[in-house]
This record gives sequence, C-alpha cells and structure tokens, in this order.
Amino acid sequence: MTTQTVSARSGRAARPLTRTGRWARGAVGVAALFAASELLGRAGIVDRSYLPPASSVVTRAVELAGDTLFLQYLADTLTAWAAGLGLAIAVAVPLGLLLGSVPAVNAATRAIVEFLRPIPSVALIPLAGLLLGSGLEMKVALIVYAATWPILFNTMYGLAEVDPAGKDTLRVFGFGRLEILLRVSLPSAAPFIATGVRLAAAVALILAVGTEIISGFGDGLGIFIAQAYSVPDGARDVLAGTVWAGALGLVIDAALGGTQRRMFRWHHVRQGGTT
Amino acid sequence: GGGDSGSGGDGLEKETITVAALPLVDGAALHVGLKQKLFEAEGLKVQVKPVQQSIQALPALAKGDVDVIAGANYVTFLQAHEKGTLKLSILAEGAALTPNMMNVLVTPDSPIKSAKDLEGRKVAVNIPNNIQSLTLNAILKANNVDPTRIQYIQVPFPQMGAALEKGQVDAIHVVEPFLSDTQKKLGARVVVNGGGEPVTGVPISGYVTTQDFAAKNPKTAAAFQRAMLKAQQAAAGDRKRVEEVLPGYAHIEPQVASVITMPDFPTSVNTTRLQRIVDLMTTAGLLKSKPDLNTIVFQSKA
Amino acid sequence: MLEIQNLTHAYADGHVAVRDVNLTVQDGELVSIVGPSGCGKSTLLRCIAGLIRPTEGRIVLDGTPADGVPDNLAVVFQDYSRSLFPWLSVRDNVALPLKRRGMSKAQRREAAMEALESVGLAHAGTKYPWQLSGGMQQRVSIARALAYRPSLLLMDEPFGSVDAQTREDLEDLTLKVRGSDGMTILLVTHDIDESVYVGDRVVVLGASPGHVRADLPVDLPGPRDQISTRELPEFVRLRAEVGRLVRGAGETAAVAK
Amino acid sequence: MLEIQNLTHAYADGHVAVRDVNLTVQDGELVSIVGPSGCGKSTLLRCIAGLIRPTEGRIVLDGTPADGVPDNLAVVFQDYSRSLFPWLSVRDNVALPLKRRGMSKAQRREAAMEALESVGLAHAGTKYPWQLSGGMQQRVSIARALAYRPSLLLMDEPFGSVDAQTREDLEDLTLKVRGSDGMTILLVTHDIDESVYVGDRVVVLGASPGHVRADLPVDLPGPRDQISTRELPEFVRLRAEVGRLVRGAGETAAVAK
Amino acid sequence: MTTTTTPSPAVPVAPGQGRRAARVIGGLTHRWLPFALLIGVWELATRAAESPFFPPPSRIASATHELWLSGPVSRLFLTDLAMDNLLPSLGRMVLALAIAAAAGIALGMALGRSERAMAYLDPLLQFCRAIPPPTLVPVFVVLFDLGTQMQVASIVFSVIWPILLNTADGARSVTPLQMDTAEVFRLSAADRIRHIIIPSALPKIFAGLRLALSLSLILMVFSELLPGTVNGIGFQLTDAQSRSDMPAMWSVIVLLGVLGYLLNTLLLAVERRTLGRRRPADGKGNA
Ligand SMILES: Nc1ncnc2c1ncn2[C@@H]1O[C@H](COP(=O)(O)OP(=O)(O)OP(=O)(O)O)[C@@H](O)[C@H]1O
Ligand SMILES: Nc1ncnc2c1ncn2[C@@H]1O[C@H](COP(=O)(O)OP(=O)(O)OP(=O)(O)O)[C@@H](O)[C@H]1O
Ligand SMILES: [Mg+2]
Ligand SMILES: [Mg+2]
Repeated sequence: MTTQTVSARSGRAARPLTRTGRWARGAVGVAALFAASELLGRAGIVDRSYLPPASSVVTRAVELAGDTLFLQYLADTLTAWAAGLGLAIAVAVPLGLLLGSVPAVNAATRAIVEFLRPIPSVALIPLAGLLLGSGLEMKVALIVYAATWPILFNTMYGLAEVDPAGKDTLRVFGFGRLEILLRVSLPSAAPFIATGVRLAAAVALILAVGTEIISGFGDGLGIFIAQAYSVPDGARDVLAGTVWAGALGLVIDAALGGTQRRMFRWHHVRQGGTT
Repeated sequence: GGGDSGSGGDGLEKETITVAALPLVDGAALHVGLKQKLFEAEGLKVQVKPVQQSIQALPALAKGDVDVIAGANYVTFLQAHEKGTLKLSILAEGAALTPNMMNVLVTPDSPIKSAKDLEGRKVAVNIPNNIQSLTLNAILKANNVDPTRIQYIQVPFPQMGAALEKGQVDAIHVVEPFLSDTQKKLGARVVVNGGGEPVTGVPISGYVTTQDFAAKNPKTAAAFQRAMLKAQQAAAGDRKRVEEVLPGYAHIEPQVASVITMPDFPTSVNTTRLQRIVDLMTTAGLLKSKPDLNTIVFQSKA
Repeated sequence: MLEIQNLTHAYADGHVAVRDVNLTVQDGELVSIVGPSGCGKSTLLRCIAGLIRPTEGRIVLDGTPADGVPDNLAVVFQDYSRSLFPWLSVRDNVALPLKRRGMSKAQRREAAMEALESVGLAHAGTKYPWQLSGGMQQRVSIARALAYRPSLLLMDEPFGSVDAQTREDLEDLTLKVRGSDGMTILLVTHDIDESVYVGDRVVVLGASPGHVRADLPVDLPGPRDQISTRELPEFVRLRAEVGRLVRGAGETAAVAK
Repeated sequence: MLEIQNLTHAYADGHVAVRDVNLTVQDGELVSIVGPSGCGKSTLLRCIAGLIRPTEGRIVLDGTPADGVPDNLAVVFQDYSRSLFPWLSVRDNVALPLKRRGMSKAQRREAAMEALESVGLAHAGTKYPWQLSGGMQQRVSIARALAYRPSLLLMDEPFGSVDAQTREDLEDLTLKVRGSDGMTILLVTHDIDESVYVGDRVVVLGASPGHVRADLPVDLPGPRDQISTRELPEFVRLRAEVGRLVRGAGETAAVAK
Repeated sequence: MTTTTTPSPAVPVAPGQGRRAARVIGGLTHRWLPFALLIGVWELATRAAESPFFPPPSRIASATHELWLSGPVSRLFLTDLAMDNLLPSLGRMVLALAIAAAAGIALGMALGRSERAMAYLDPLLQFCRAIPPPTLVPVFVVLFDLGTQMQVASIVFSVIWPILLNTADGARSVTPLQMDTAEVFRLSAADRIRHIIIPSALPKIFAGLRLALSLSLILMVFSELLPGTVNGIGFQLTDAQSRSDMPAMWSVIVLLGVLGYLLNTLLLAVERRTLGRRRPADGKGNA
C-alpha cells in the first residue's frame, strides 16, 4: 500500500465566497480583458484608428450613454429582444415537453427539426424581409427562430434526465401522464431549462443586433454599428456599440442568474451542500 | 410605401415617396436636391431611409416598402433584372466613374510598382465579381496585364487599411472616402488608377425603382425624375454643394469631404452610356444576354 | 381481494426476478413478505403497483384483471429518499397526492400535518426533504402514504432506517390505521420479529428466481402489544419458523465467511 | 487514535444537529453508535469524514487536528443507492477508489471481485447498480469500502436493507476484517442487538441536539459467535441497557399512538 | 378516479422476419411522412405564389443537382464546385467545432466545479457571450490572419457557449452524495473529472454539442462573410444572393439543411453509444 501524502483537500468544506469576494473577482476578470485589449490596441500592429485601444472605446461607450438617439436605438433593440425571447420561451418549453415526453412525436418531427436547425436565419434576412417587412416583426421572427433551439433542447434533455423514482411515485398515486409531466418532470428539469433560457437570452441579443446589422434598415444598436462600419474611423464606434452589447448581455445574464438562483433554491442549496 | 395616393396638386398618384439611400458619395445629388427643395418644387415629399448596401434594399423595393433606391449598384440590379427577381426601372443616373475616385493602393515600401506587378498578387475588393473587379479587369487588360492571374480577396472597405497594413493582402482596390483615408494614414501609394481608361465615364449607380411602380405611378416617377435631373446638375455644377451634404448623410468629415475625388454626376438618363456597363458585364459573363435598355430606362411621357 | 396469478417477471436484460408466484390477499388483510436480499420482493410489489408489467401471469383486483396502476393505491418505496421531491416542503410532499382526492388546499395541508404528526414529524412540515435525516425522510414517505388513505398499501421495508423505539411505534401505527380504515397492506420487511408481529400472514419468498416458499398464517390473539405479544409462545414459535425458512431460502445470497 | 473534541455542528438553516460531542476511539476499536432517528448520527460521521466542517470543536486524528478528509478513510453511506455511480458496472464501482492505491487495472478488478464475493455478490460484477435490488446495492457499497482497506471505516446503517441471514453474515464479516486488518470502525445502527454484538463499545446518542448520552464498554469474551454470544447473560444485560437508553433518549422522535 | 399509463411490455415479443420488415417500413413512414408532407405543401404553395424569391422545391432540387451533385461517380457525384467549396467549409467547421468542444468542456468543468473560477470568469464570459461576432471584425483582423484562421476563430467564438454553459450546469449538478463519495475515497482531481463529473454531466454536454453542431453550420456561413474569404458554402450563398440567383441560393440553404441532418444523425449515434448503458429513462429497467 502506498503512503498517502496528499494534503487534505478543501472542496466542500471550503468557505464559500462572500458577495463582495465574488464581485471583486469578477471585476478582476473584466479588468484583465480590458488590459489585454488596451495592449492589443497600443501594440501598433495596425493604425490606432483601425483598432482603437480599450480606453478610447470605453470612453466612447460612456459618452454614448448621454446620446438620446443612441438610447432610443438601445430601446428598440431591447424591445425586439424581449419580445423575441418571450415568444421563444412560450414556444420552446411546451414543445420541448411534448417532444421530450412523447417519443413518437419526437421521431416524427426529428427530420424536419434537424433539417431546419442549421439554416442560418440571418442569411434569410432578404427573404424574411420580403414576407415580414424589415421592421420589428422580422427581427422578432428571426430571434424566435434562433432562440427556440437552446430552450427546446435543454427542455428535452432535462426531461430525459429526470429520476424515474419521482415519476413512479406520482404514478402509483394515480396521477396521469400530463400531471406527472407538470408536477415532477418539469420542476426537476427546470434548472436545466433555465440554463437553456440563459443561452437563448444571449442568442436573442446577438440576433437582434445581428439582424439589424445585416438588414441595414431601421433602428437599433445594430444600425448604429452598421452605420459606423461604413465610414473611415468607424471602428471606435463599432467597438463602443459592441461594448454596449456585451454589457447588456452581462446585465441580462446577471438578472437571469439571480432569478434562477432564487427560483431553484432547492437545487442550489442541495448542490452547494452545507456550511 | 409612404402614404397617400390619389390626386395631389399636380395630379401625382403619390405625393410621398420613400427612398432607400446609401451613405455613399454616389448618392449625393439626392441630398443636394433635398437641401435645395427641388422635390418640393415638383410637389413631392421624399422620405429617406438609410440603408447600408443597395442589395439590402432590394427585397424592400420588391415588396413595396420603399419606392426608390438611391445609389443602387448597377451590376447588382441588372443581374437581379436578368434573373427576374425584379423588373428594373432606372429613373435617374447617380454616378459615373472619374479618374482616381477608386484606386488600387499598396503600402509605401511595397515591391509592386506598376499594374504588371499585380500579377500573382492578392488584391482586396469589397464584393467579388462585382463592379470593382469588373472595371479593374478591364483596365488591366488594356494595360496588358492578365487579370486571371490576380487573386481577388473579399475585404469590406473599412477593413482594407488594416489588412493592407498587416500584410494580409498585397494591394487594395478602394473607393472614397476610404481611399483618401488610407493614403493619409498609411502613406499608401497608387499603382492603378481605377477610374482610368477604358472605364472612365462608365456609369456605376443610379436611382432605381420597379417597372411596376413606374407603370402605376407614371406622374410621380416623372416628377421624381425631373427633380433628380436638376439635382444632378446642381451636384455636378458645384462640388461645394456636395461637400456640404456629405458630413450629414455619409458621416464624412468636412476636411475629408473637401479633398476626396468626386464621381461624375450624369445630368441625363442615357441608354448609350448605360450600354457601356451592360457591355462590360456581358463580356465578363456577369450577364448572359443584353437587356433591352429602352424598357429599363424610365421615359417620362409628359 | 387481490389475486396474484402465476406471476413471472423478467427484466429487460433477461434476468428472471420472480417466477410463477401465486398469492391471494383478502380485503383488509396485512400480509408480511420476507425473503433473502434480491429474491424479488420489490419486483413483486412493483408488478402489483402496475409500474412494471408481468412477463407472464396477471394481477386480479376485486375480480378484474388489473391493467396499469390500481385505484386507491399508495406505495412506500424502498428507495424512499428518491421518491421525495426536493423542490417541495415536507408538508407539500405529503399533501401533493391528496390533489387526487379533490380536497381544498387548506384541507390537504391539514391532512398532511396530521399524518406528519402521527409519524412524529409535526415540527418538520416546513423543512425540505434534504434537510432531514434518513429516518425522518422515510417517515415522511410513510406519512404521505397514510395521508392518502389508500385501500391498498404497499410498503417496501418502510421501517428500515428508524431506531428501535420509533420502529415499534410505526408498527403499532400501521396496525392502528389498518384496523380503523380497513386497508389491505402488503409489507416487505427483513425483520422477522416484525413480520410476525404485524402480519396476519407471513409469506416467505425463496430466491433465484423469486417464488413463494411458504405462506404462514399468524394466529396471535387479540390486539397486539409490543411487550406481551412478543412473549407469547406462538409468537416465538412462528418467529423461529420464519427465521428458519428465510435462512434456508437464501441459497444465492450466501456471504462468504 | 481518533478524538472528537467539543464537536458542535449547525446546518446552514441554523438547525443545531449535534452539540458538544466528545468521543475518543482507539486504533483498531469498533464503536457502535445508536440513537433515535434524527439525533445527529449521520451528521457526526460526516464531520469525521471531513465532508462538513464543525461549527465548533475539532476532530483530532493521531494527534493532529484534521482539516478535510482524513487519509485512508472509507465510508458506507446511509443513502447507499445514491452513492453508487450508475454509469459504472458494479465491479468498476468497487474498483474505482483503488486507483488511489496505485494498483494496476487487473489488480483493482481482482480486488473488487474478491470484495464482492465476500458480500455474496460474486455473480453481479458485470451488472449495473440499477439492475440490483436495494440490499444488493447496499452490499456493493460495503464491498467498495472493504476493498479499499481503509484504516478508518465509517458505516452508516450498513446492514439496514438486507435480510436477517445476510445481516448476520455481514456482521461477522465486519468483525473478521477488523480483526485481520486492524481497522478502526465506527458503525451507526438501529439494531440494538447488533450494536452490542459487533461493538467493543456502544455509544448512545441523545436527541435535540445530538449529544453523548452514554458510552458503554462491551465486555464479551472471546471470538464472537452469532448463537453463543447472543446467549451470554452479559450480552442480554447490555442489550437491555442500550435499549433502555435509546428509548429514553428519543424525546422528540415520539410517534403519536 | 382513472387508471393511467399502461407500461410497455417488459420483454419485446420477438417479431418474425416479415413483421420486422413491416416495422422498419412503418418506422420509416412514421419518420419521413411529415417531412414529405411538408415538402408537398411547400411545392404547392410556391407554385401558386410564383414569386421569383421562392422557387418551388423541385426547381431547388434540380439546381442542387446541377450545382453540387452532377459530378463523376468516383467523387460521390460531387461537382468541382462542391469539391472546392464544400470540403473547405466543412473542414473549417469541424476544426472549429472540435476546438470549441475541447475548450468548452474544459472551461465548463472549471466553472461548474470551482466557485473561484466561476467568480473570476463568469462576468467576463457573459460579456463575451452577448457580442455579435460580426462586430468583432476590427479585432479579428488584428488578431488573426485573413481566411481560415479568422473564420475558425469566429466559429469557435460563437459555438463554444452552449457547450460551456451546459457543461458547467452538468458539472454543478452531480449528485452531491456522489461527490462526497469521491471525496471520501480521495479520488484525484483527474479521476473525479474522468469517472464522475464527466459521465454525470455527459447528457447535458451532449445537449450542448447538438446545439453547437447546428450553430457551427450557421456560423460557417457567417464566417464566410468575413474579410479574406475565397471559397466555401457561405461564400456561394452570398455570391448567389448578390447575383440574384435564387435557385442557387436556395440550393445552398437546402444543402445546409441536409448537412445539418446528416451531422446530427452522426452525433446522435455517438451519443447513443456513449450513454447507452445508463439507467433507462423510464421505469426501473423496464424494457
Ligand atoms: N432494473 C433491473 N434490471 C435487471 N435486473 C433487475 C432490475 N431490478 C432488479 N433486478 C434483479 O431482480 C432481482 C430481484 O430484485 P428485487 O429488487 O425485486 O429484490 P428484493 O427482493 O427487493 O431485494 P432486497 O431485499 O435486496 O431489496 C435481483 O436479482 C436484481 O438483481
Ligand atoms: N442538510 C441539512 N440541513 C438542515 N438540517 C439538516 C440537514 N441534514 C440533517 N439535518 C438535521 O439534522 C438533524 C440530524 O440529522 P442526521 O442526518 O445527522 O440524523 P441521524 O441521527 O443520522 O438520523 P437517522 O437515524 O434518521 O438517519 C436532523 O434533525 C435533521 O433534520
Ligand atoms: Mg427490494
Ligand atoms: Mg442518518
């Protein structure tokens, strides 16, 4: 037998981070990104105006916060985002429950689903524009199309992972399939579905901005970026817009993450173990 | 589409007309015309919708969300016409090539000294198989350079400077205002005058609508055409007028606007001139057959 | 009346867990089932509960062959901790099945608290299952089954994780609800004393594959009592007999010494 | 030597599970721990295993205060079924911890099969845990702990799900490995006979919050034997005393009658 | 009160040859009938609409055949166009997917199991995740060479997220008692990851991979809008679009769908093999 010299590990017994500790570490991470991009901008690989250093980009991004037209653009993008994500959730969760619980439907629709999934929605913008115009409807339609998949898949896989013991329990008490689905499968898959929603939230934001950029029409953060694109020295504005997109994503995710932690306390407390 | 049909003051079918406009120098006359209230004089209200590339506005035009595209790239729209996605009607011409408005640049220390040196090199163009390679190939051929030996690389105009500086491409084919900008920043050298013979004066873009729109709204179309021709004259007559509007819609700074090379603003709609681009395209295989320009060019019956 | 006729169950991997089991349980009867580990007791209960379908034979309930889960059934699973829902409080875990009883929310909660009290967990109603000890979780799952007031109750080692005192209390509780509500109970246990103490009959299963090895009526007088009943000569005799049968039945479970 | 000094543990929700527990276990000793359901036995074991950190007090192992999981430890969890890995075969479940022992794959598998054989599961090595009955799963988790040859073995109700015969065999197996490998064992059980039969000492915990109520040395002569040992007057006396202590200790676990 | 679900029989009755064939055919119809119906409806609708933007599927099929599949038998009927565009595109996509999978799983593990790693990286990653890749072109131009490097980087940047987040979720939700077991037996970090965390997170990782797979096809198209593109499926798509060649454009879209379907089928097969011997999803071992 070998002697065991491995020092006692920390793991579960380690003291959990405080809120401030988490914030401080998060700030370190973001600061590192900032520093890296500042260096890249100053490295002189290309002219500064082609890739401005982070300080200049962030200054511009802060300036934009005082620009009413820009804020109007932001509001437009966020409207499309919220509508798209909301609809995607409303479509994907019930659909996921159906496909995840009735294998026959899943098999029958798989060919269609797998065929449709890889079609790049944004490449269809010209065609979508033809059917839906170039306004909010088109943006929302494309967002829904792209944001549905992560929620749908996480719902289906989440259902497959549900411990059969729980389902059996309600079965013996005489509950029907639907009720078991709603009372056991859905709650136990919910944390993973929520991860799908978090994925979809970012996808929806990318689609909102991306659709605007590629369609080149209308209002929104993407239009701001696209306009900046078509002039010399636009890189600073493009990247300032990008910083806004990232910051929005960060805020949205933090909000969703907070909701997730509150809603699924049972999940996290159990996972996190004990003090 | 914008608004009220029916009889206006001059019996126009449509008093408000929606124009998708690109932020390019090509479409300057529209804005000169707006500034000088030339459209109002014809009883027209013009609503401008900014758009980044003319192809993006094509579905909107087909669907009727916009009535006219300003600065529409002829190569793109003539192809669309041939493929049947759009029945093209040209209301007015926008811009024609002038010497040095579109040039091939290299870095100051580049070994490429002449057009001949481009053979076997990578040249950046905004969209491959479009107006740029079309005109450049014609010029190169005229200078005894084999265009098939040039490797065209797709790089959007804004990134061309960086790509050239990093050595990712050997030369860039670039338009104003990026042309002046790159020359200023990198000290880039011109190796080919992209507006030189045999393509000097070739029309590159115009104000287009669908034949359907023109047929349904002949008076409106005619009024727009009259106003545009006056606007083209104004733009062609005094570059100061153009310089004034560029900072607004094209986001070009005044000091840049004052030095860039302007395109030609044709002051008539001319099938002979349009025939030159059609010929170029047919020779290059971008069009299978020659379209009937008489049906494409809108002729006012008034 | 519950009749198990020629029941055979083979799992998907081909393993035959029980073969040709015949058993009849009268309404209101409490039948203890004992047998060596792995002999098919849980499999038998799962077949009766309609969770798995017999490969051969059938389950007949009150004269009609059962297809699926019988009405008015409750089960205390051997793997009790997994059968509790971590997102529901203990009280809500117990109250949930009562939805099927058409009770109002307040009624359900009241019934749940009553059942929890009867298993000594009155104070734990607002806790979550994962905040309870093993034995407490097991009692929650017993409370859930009792609150439901089933007509057929299947219990798979329901008292395995509680201390001696609590075990005796729960045995008596089982006898009490059986007496007052007249439910039919099948109780799987490893405790031979317990099988005799609570059972009207003790069914001994043999292993590989599971089969009925003996079916002993328990003839103990009057209301049972933890102290006096266990001292009766008949109790001692039965206990010894069941013990002998179980020991003899475990051909395959033999542990190397 | 394992010393538990002034150990208090409060869970995140503020519930104090054990308070001020002091206990010293000599190397090679087998200590039985009994106590009412929910009195903090599992909590105590989890503290010793380093899985949860004491709120107050400390665990001292061979003179050095333990921080984290001690070396050469094995645990049989009360919730055994959840501690097995469903994606590994039974044999691989048992063999996995042996990676720490620097054994080759073949050696690990051999050791695993040996341990499985010793708990009567020689035939089940290639099955998956979910293909086994509850009692079989429990025995797999015992085999895993034994194969590891720990110097400290914590067992939380390890024989709760097996039949009487197997239980006795496993008790004897425990005594045997303790004798041959000299491991220190803490065994939580609800079976009072068992606590006396296997223990060198029986520690009785009281509830709310858990505390040491009694610590009884078991003075039974010679090698123990399921039949003769249980007949010794000392055994009967101890059993009665432990029983009395456990019953008295369960103030809160009282089940309504 | 109603009795509910009827469980399926424990052991499938061995079907005879004929019945098996019938079942296979039945399964195929069941699977493909809805798809065929959809195509039918599409054909009728597009024929009725006669829009030049929406050619009927039959036109698309013939365009697909002509453009991509009329090559020599020795090359599986692939045309020169297909060889010159399909293969480079797929190559880049597969490479990017492999990089994203490796990096996403590694990072996801770290994030899921270490609160500290999570604290440092989470805001950073959430920031990056919401950035539309096209806006990063100015940065990419500086960081990467035009062409393959930049294309692969942009695909990785987008498809890594579902893998990363799902892996982190999977790693976080390992049954606590299983982690306790690993801790008690002092398994090394590598063994824990290999034998406990990965197997337990695997279904969720596969969910992420399947999302990433179709996403990588989409991103493949986008990456070919980037500076420096000279070939590829996406390049053909934009080219067809700029030439207003609608049937060609649709043929690319159909091609993408077919590729997506095939690749997904492949991944599903891998998934089944990998997850095959786990606890059956429904009923305790009930067939
Ligand atoms: N899902 C399954 N797949 C295959 N075999 C199984 C499955 N479940 C149980 N078995 C096998 O069936 C036999 C009987 O199992 P069962 O759970 O009914 O035993 P049991 O009598 O309840 O045992 P215990 O007292 O240990 O709980 C065992 O040999 C077991 O290995
Ligand atoms: N994760 C937790 N959070 C809060 N309280 C807990 C937690 N785990 C256990 N407890 C409480 O701590 C007390 C002791 O629990 P523990 O599991 O140690 O009891 P036990 O003696 O092992 O009981 P049993 O014999 O029933 O297994 C119980 O009252 C229980 O409710
Ligand atoms: Mg069992
Ligand atoms: Mg316990």
